[in-house]
Amino acid sequence: MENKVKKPKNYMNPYLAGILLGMVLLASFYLTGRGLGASGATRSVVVSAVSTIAPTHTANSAYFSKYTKENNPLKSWLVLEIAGVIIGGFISGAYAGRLKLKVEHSPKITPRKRIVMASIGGLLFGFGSQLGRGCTSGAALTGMSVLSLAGFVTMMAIFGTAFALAYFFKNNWI
Amino acid sequence: MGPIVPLLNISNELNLLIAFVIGLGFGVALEQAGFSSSRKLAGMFYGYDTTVLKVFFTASITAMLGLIFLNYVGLIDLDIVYINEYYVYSSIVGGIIMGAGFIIGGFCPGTSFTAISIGKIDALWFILGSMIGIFIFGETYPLWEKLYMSSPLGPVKISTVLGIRDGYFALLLIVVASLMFWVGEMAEKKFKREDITNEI
Amino acid sequence: MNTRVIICIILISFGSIAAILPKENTSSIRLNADQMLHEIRLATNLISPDELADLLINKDPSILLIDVRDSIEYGKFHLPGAINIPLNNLLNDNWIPYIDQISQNNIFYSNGTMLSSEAWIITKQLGFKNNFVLSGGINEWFATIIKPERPTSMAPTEEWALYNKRKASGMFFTGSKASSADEAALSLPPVPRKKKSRVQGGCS
Amino acid sequence: MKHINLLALGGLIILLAVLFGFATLKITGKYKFKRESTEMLEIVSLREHALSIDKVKSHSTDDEYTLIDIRTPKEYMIYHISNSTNIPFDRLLDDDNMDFFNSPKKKIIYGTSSVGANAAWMILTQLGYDNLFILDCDLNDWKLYVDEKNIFSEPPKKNEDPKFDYESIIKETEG
Repeated sequence: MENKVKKPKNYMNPYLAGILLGMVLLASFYLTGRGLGASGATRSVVVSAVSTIAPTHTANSAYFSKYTKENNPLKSWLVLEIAGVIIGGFISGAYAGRLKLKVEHSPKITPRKRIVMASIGGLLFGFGSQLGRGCTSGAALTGMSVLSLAGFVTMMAIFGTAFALAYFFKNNWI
Repeated sequence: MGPIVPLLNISNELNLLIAFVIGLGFGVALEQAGFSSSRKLAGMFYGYDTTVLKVFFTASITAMLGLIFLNYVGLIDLDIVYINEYYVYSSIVGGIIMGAGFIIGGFCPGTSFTAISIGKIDALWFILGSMIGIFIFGETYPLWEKLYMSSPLGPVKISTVLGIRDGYFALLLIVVASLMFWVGEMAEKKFKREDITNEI
Repeated sequence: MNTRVIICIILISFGSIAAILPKENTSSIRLNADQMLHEIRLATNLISPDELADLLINKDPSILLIDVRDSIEYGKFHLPGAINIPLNNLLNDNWIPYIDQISQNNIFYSNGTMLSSEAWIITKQLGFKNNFVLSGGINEWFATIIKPERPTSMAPTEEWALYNKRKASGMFFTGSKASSADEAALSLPPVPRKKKSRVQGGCS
Repeated sequence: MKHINLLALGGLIILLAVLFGFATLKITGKYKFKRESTEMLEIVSLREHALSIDKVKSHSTDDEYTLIDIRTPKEYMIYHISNSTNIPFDRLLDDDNMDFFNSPKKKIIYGTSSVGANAAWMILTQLGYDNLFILDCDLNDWKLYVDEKNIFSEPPKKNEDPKFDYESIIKETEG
């Protein structure tokens, strides 16, 4: 009865993973001259959805019209990159045996509360990433590697606030 | 002579293919680092797992050193490489909102896609939430337009602001990062959470 | 020796190497010293007064004469159709479109060839295209075109042919038509050279 | 897991080392321009570097200045200004010549024509070298004026001095 659940491999050494991520980022700079990104892809999805539902509305909305210039917002660099991220993550998860449909939450809270927290966090992050012109990978990580002041300021703001509010959401995590 | 795509004006389709391949590498690196688990991500703020700190700073330092050496060798033209424009207030306020979203939601956009790829449902809700957030920003944009556009300083580099050479700043950052790594590992011992680490 | 210590040592060593790398070279300059030396030795940028006379006589529209002397000397005398860019504000913003373009051929000139060749060297380094120098400057222009020496009577026929040709072109430049050419030069708006601009990126 | 980690780490370091090794190998353009074009324009507009024949004549005796002949060794052999050193224009960027230009002594460059000397002066000044001057006349004029001392009543003009009265000649032929 071979149903012993194979224990998933543990994670790669963080420093090594960091160097790997650094190499990917460097390759992106060398090949395309731009770094990594993520929130831009989500925005492209939102823009394409909004413009299919209400094209006139998006045409004259100050913010969205900026991103509907090229015909199909989904055919953008970041959307393809995020498609790669999803498949890359899947491959790595499969290799390490971590593929499992679940809601990861601290034992102290119910999965429902975790989902509510995740969506609120997502809402804040989506809004903040548009205002800050990039998320942790787009503005902070990429920005820091090209020594841009915006990168450092955004990184410090993100991590600083997260540390500051950590106490209030303690029971969500520990 | 990099960057390849703009200088050799490669076709858009090939550029998108490159984007996909880079995304593959990005996804593998993030998942292998363990960024697909929100509790590992949040570990940094509670001390029991400072992976985020280690991976994040090692990655940006590796890329920074890579760019400096490639530039010295003349293999890359840094005038063409994208440098984020700095809009003082929107970077700070945006960062604060993102920080709150990070500690509440447990993900950032990049890691949420990695998490959803291995089956994390909460990451799915995070992404839905972020779509709504972007939609809200788009709709209420006129309210924030002034803040969004205020005090643009252009693609200013931190090394020029500090008046030192890129190489000096890289060394400075590495020393600071090494200290943070050391403190991080100390924190991991102090705030050890056996129950969480075996679970993730 | 856990991996943290190894990684920190490696990064610090590479960081210190990065720190001692010399200052990034002057980014705007495209040619280095060897290439510049080579370009000067080739001297493909020199145009003789005879060649210039032919170009001006058959009204080649792609030519723009640029006088690099100061405005006083330009006021006293300048070649027909020439515009005045004094050498010390050669790189001013309003003149850049004229000297950094691909649609016309600029010919720098001054009394001699010193100022004009200095202007040419600076534009050549910055990667600007189609700039030339009138070799000998106005002095040479006068010595050959405006007041050509009469060859000795026994001189071979080619010398006489050259002398007559120069005498004729001399007449062209001293007749009443000389002044009308001034306005024509400025009418052509130069086509700017396409420079590599910064890639758009990030999430904005 | 530990073993693979270190192995992969070693591989990455070797990659970085190779990249950097390639960096130091890149010797093309060893001597890099240190002065920006705008700075060169300022220096050039001062017109202090072009010395007239008389000035160079007076300097050629005092040992604070050295004369540099940038013509080919053959031309130098046939005729050269007394106690000048020969650095051909093609060999300007050789290492020993570069060290020579590093010396604090004031140096006057001359060639067959002042324009050639001026080009060498431009490159050397942009490479960051200082106290460099040029002899602003053709070597032929120097030979006649200084060595044979007969032809010219007054010293030959600098390259940029007008040799004709342009205005009057034009008016006279037009009239």
